[in-house]
Amino acid sequence: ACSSAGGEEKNKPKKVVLDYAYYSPTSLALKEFGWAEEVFNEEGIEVEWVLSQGSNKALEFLNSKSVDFGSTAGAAALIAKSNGSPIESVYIFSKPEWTALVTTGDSNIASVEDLKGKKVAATLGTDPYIFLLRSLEEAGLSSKDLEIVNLQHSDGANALLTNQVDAWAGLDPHMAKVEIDSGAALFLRDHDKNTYGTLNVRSEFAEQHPEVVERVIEVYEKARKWVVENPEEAAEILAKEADMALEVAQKSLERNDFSDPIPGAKQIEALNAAGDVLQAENVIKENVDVEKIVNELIIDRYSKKAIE
Amino acid sequence: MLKVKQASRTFNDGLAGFKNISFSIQEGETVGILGTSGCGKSTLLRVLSGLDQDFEGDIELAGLGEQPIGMIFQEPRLMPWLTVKENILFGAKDAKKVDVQEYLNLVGLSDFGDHYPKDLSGGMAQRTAIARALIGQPGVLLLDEPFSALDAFTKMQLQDLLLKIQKSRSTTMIIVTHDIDEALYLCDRIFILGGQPGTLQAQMSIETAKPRDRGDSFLASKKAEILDVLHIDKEVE
Amino acid sequence: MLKVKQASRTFNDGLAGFKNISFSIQEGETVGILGTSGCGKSTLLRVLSGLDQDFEGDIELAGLGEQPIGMIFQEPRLMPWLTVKENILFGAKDAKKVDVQEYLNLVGLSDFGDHYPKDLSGGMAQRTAIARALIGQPGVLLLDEPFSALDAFTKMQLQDLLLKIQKSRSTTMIIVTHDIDEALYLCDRIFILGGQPGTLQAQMSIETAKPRDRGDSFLASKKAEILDVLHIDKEVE
Amino acid sequence: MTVKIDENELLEAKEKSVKVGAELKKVRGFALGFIIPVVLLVVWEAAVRFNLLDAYVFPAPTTILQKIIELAKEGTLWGHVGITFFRVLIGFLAGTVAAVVLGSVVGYFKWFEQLMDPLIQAFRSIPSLAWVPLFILWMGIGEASKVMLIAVGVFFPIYLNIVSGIQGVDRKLIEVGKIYHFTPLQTVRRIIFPASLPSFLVGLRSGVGLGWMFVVAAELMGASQGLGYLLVLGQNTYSPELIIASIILFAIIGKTTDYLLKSLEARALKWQDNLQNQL
Amino acid sequence: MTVKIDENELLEAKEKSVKVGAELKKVRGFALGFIIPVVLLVVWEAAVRFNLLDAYVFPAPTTILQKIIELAKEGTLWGHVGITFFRVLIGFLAGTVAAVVLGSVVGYFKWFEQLMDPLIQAFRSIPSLAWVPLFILWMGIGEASKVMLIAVGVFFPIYLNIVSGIQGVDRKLIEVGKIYHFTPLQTVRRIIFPASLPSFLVGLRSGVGLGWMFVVAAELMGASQGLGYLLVLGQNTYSPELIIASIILFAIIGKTTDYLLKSLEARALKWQDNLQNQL
Ligand SMILES: Nc1ncnc2c1ncn2[C@@H]1O[C@H](COP(=O)(O)OP(=O)(O)OP(=O)(O)O)[C@@H](O)[C@H]1O
Ligand SMILES: Nc1ncnc2c1ncn2[C@@H]1O[C@H](COP(=O)(O)OP(=O)(O)OP(=O)(O)O)[C@@H](O)[C@H]1O
Ligand SMILES: [Mg+2]
Ligand SMILES: [Mg+2]
Repeated sequence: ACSSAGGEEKNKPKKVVLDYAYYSPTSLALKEFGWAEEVFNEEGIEVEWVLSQGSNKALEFLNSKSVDFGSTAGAAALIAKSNGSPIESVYIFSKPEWTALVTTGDSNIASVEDLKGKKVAATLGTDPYIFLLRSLEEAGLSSKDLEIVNLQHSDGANALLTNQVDAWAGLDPHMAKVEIDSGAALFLRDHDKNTYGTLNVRSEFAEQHPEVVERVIEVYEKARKWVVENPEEAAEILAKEADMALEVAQKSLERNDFSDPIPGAKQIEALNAAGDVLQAENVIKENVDVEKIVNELIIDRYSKKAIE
Repeated sequence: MLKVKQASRTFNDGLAGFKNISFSIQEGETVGILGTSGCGKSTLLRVLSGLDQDFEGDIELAGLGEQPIGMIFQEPRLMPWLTVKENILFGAKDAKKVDVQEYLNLVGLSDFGDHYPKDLSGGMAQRTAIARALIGQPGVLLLDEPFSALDAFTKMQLQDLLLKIQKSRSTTMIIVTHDIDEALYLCDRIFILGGQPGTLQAQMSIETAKPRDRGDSFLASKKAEILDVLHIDKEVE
Repeated sequence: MLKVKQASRTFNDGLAGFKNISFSIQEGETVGILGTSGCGKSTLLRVLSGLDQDFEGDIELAGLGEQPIGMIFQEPRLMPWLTVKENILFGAKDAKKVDVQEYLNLVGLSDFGDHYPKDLSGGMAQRTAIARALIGQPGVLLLDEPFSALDAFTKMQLQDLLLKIQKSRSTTMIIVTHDIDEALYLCDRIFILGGQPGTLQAQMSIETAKPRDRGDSFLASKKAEILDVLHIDKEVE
Repeated sequence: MTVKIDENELLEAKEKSVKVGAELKKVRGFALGFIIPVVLLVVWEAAVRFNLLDAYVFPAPTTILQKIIELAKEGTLWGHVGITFFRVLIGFLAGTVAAVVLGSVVGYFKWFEQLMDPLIQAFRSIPSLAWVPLFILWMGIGEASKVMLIAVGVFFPIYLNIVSGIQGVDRKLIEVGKIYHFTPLQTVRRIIFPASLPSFLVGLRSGVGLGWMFVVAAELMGASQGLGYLLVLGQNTYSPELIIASIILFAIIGKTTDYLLKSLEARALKWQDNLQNQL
Repeated sequence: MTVKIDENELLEAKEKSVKVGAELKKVRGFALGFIIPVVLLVVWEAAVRFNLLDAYVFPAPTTILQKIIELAKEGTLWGHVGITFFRVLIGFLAGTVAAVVLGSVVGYFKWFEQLMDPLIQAFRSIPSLAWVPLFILWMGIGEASKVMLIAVGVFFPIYLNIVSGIQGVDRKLIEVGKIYHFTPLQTVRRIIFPASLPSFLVGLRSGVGLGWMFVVAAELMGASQGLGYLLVLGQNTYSPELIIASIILFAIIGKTTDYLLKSLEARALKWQDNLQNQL
């Protein structure tokens, strides 16, 4: 996938591999309209699209050089980076509120404090998990005060609906779907404790082809603007691509804030906070300097150059 | 005690097997069946034993008591995962009550009780199968070429063993054999099958008292007679 | 052409098998091996054929040319997944060149070429195995009780077939058999094995020209002789 | 069994009735197989209709059927089924070839077994999901890695059955080959392979089942089409009818491939002297 | 083969050397099995050391060993291995019992085969991951659902091998039982079961392999300990050494269980007349 052509036109790859993901509506729009192809084909660069089913897949693809750009949650990129993955977050495709704490409609759980001693489903290492831990921390609790059941996102939703757990650290679009179909209640929401959706590039690729990175950001910008202006159509694209109900697509799209695409201080802050929690839970190793990693991860120069 | 009326069992659209066979056998009688290879002797025994139910005609087996039919197949059919001893005990109703060693001795396998079938010679496997059939003390014993793989003397010993058993238990026996001398030495009546599908070609009674003398001239004349019947049959075919 | 010197092959710590056997066989000679059940006849054939390499002593097989050894095992050993025809062709070096039907006719299975082994009678399976061994036209033919499952007349026909083949191809043959008449009818020399492990007890030459008369009085006297040797052996044992 | 009528007539009558009977038996046997699935479906539908099952976790069969029909109408269904079928097919072929080659050698040569078998057995218990990252790494996310992963799944049961089949071949038959101075290759082709065919065919059937199982893991590797993709998509977008629709498609297609292999088995083993091959 | 010395001496000498030789052969056979894994490990280590492989995706064996030792020192390793082993064991037993019962009945009664087999075969190709939501639904997230899921995985290969084993039993042997008026149960126990033992044992070995595979899916159902959990944790936290450590543990333990079954196989089948059981 990472092919650098020689000759006079050095630093020009033959092909750029982008990923698209149902959690990144921008990427769907971009793929739908073929703007990336327009730009790159002109320069004789091929564009290839690969579907990422989740942050972990996107990171695997990045690690194995199967893609050049991968969409992940910020925290996922941070964990991977702390384990040595050579990646950089160069663009924020959205500030989503994709996670919250969910319980059934008839439950008497109304706040984080009520969770004490209860069973809560979450997927270890993911944004909902971090969200849960940070919410607990804020309420003066820790993971030891309740039982965290490690379930995949969809299984967590199932477990909640069949009353096998009392609450669930949910993720969209499952959350939106559960909300609409079975009246589940989001009892704790906090937009700022989500760790952003970041577009990551392999460091090696960025180093060799900085101008390609900028170009990609440019087309992403175009798509982002289109999504901001056409939320209805964006929801339709999402519903069609991901084969979900339009309502669900609309609902999860509503919870995305597409306003601020340049990575920077906000992300650094959010990731540092997430990193601390993760380190406390031993997901990130003790000997890792979170702050340093975060600073190496969040790279704003490409976005700044491309957008401003 | 055994009545067979117009029994037929054919394969291949009536080209093989046997056809239209009727006879009846008294309790304690020993009957020999002779016939060319492939004329349906084994098939007949399978039908009589109840293994093959797809025949036509009528078979009556009366007053068999609790003792089942015993059968010695044309192949030894030993269970490869059992030792000789265990294979013999396979035929016993109550494995604890019987003395296997006795039967091992009877068939001359005293030292081979713990061998697996794969380590036996052809004749030893056949003798194991014989012991397995005898240990069940069946009321009717069907034997399909039981001594074909044995040398002359072992054969004679086992023939005498059969006579002894027949006498003491008054077992009804049907013996398929290719050895005319054997049939003459053991049997009260001899059936000769022939043709394909096989039919009953001839029947003769041997009324000499048992045990018989193997050199008996009456038996020798009978042998010539049988050879004649078989020969004609063969020629015709 | 075949020289065996002090060959031994024993199992069970020397309790079974055969021991210290020496003989030599000329090209085109027919040798019969007689002996009690379990005295090591089949084992001897296995050693001669090269299937069993774990023997002691020395065996020389000279001038065998391109024709391999042929063997008829004590059991038919047919491939259950091949039809009779295919089984017979299994032994042919070039399946296209030979006429299977001819061999089917020779062993009297003309109509059974397309049957699977499971649908054959015991004697028919044995005849298939015989045809398989003959079709390869081997220079040396080892036969382990080849006609044990056949009726008197089929047996005689096949014996005559062997004689014919032996004459036309001057095949060297070693025949293990329990039928003394058969050995006398077919063989130039007869070895008698006995004991456990088996040793060579006696050897006799039959110089009467072939084809012989089955009723020959000289052969009858030889038979009595052989029975004597076997009997003594049995008694001693 | 007591029959007193004219025999020729009887024979004819019997023959006819045998043929008709065989047809009838086949149909009846086939129909028998539908009883339980149909009963299950009805019970399930009823349970959902009477609210004994929550439709949002376990939609009714009719809902799922609608979903499948919808997919079919959109035209995407054939794409999903086709690509998955294709991947399984190629993976199955690759895995089978590898298993036959390795299995024969391992089964035949003791020293090779001692050399290779421990390693192969160790690999056998590595779960499909665990292979995913490794395969992505080694072969990227193209079709090659997907097909290879399926081949890995298919490989093991076939290999195991071949080795055991070969080692269980009756020495008596192998000796016949030795008499004819067969080369090892001839022995394998003409004796060992057909003799271990029953075992091999079970291996094939086991293998194709595993192929269908591994397809999900395979389609985690950047697929955007296929049944495994549908399943994962259903899980990721929390769409139970999609999940169950894909499960049912798996079941139906898996059953179909198994049926094909089973027919092959019945045909290839008609020489077996077992109770079912009686005339 | 030409021997001219005193025979008794020879026999004695031979016997001794046979015994020593057998021991030696066993050890050598064992050692042979280590060659390839060791070579692979060395190559891998070297590749990482010389930067031919990226350590962040494929850590060196020594790093992984460290990780395992670290887990062992923390004391959590035994917990993970133990609980997984336990789950596989129970699931294996449950699956085996179910497969033996169903397989015997299906193999023996034609009508039951026609009734049940199509459904069972259809279930066989449903991937482990697809079962997860259903099992959570049916049995919750306790140990029961995990063990049952493993049992499902174990069931199919054993079932398949039993059915085929039973259907392949030589009619000749079954007829011997008929002569003695065996009940179906006696026939199964005394003839069919031992005759299909080779096939059954392969099924067991296949089954235990699948048990190890299904454990990952099983431990997706709310486990907080176990090798599958470690694997998934490693994937969720992007920790390659954890992933590979768990893969290696899977391989080692899987190989060990297989070794046990294989020894059982060798012992149970010493009656088989194959090339390896020659004296
Ligand atoms: N593989 C083996 N392992 C152990 N013992 C064996 C093996 N093969 C043969 N034997 C023993 O060697 C002896 C001779 O066997 P062999 O088959 O040669 O007898 P045979 O003379 O052919 O007898 P038969 O006339 O009954 O066929 C028997 O006691 C048998 O138990
Ligand atoms: N299951 C079967 N299917 C088809 N044909 C069969 C079957 N069993 C036997 N036959 C045929 O029936 C005929 C008689 O077989 P059977 O075994 O009764 O012969 P036999 O008289 O015992 O011969 P032999 O003396 O050779 O043992 C043979 O031609 C055989 O091919
Ligand atoms: Mg017969
Ligand atoms: Mg023998």
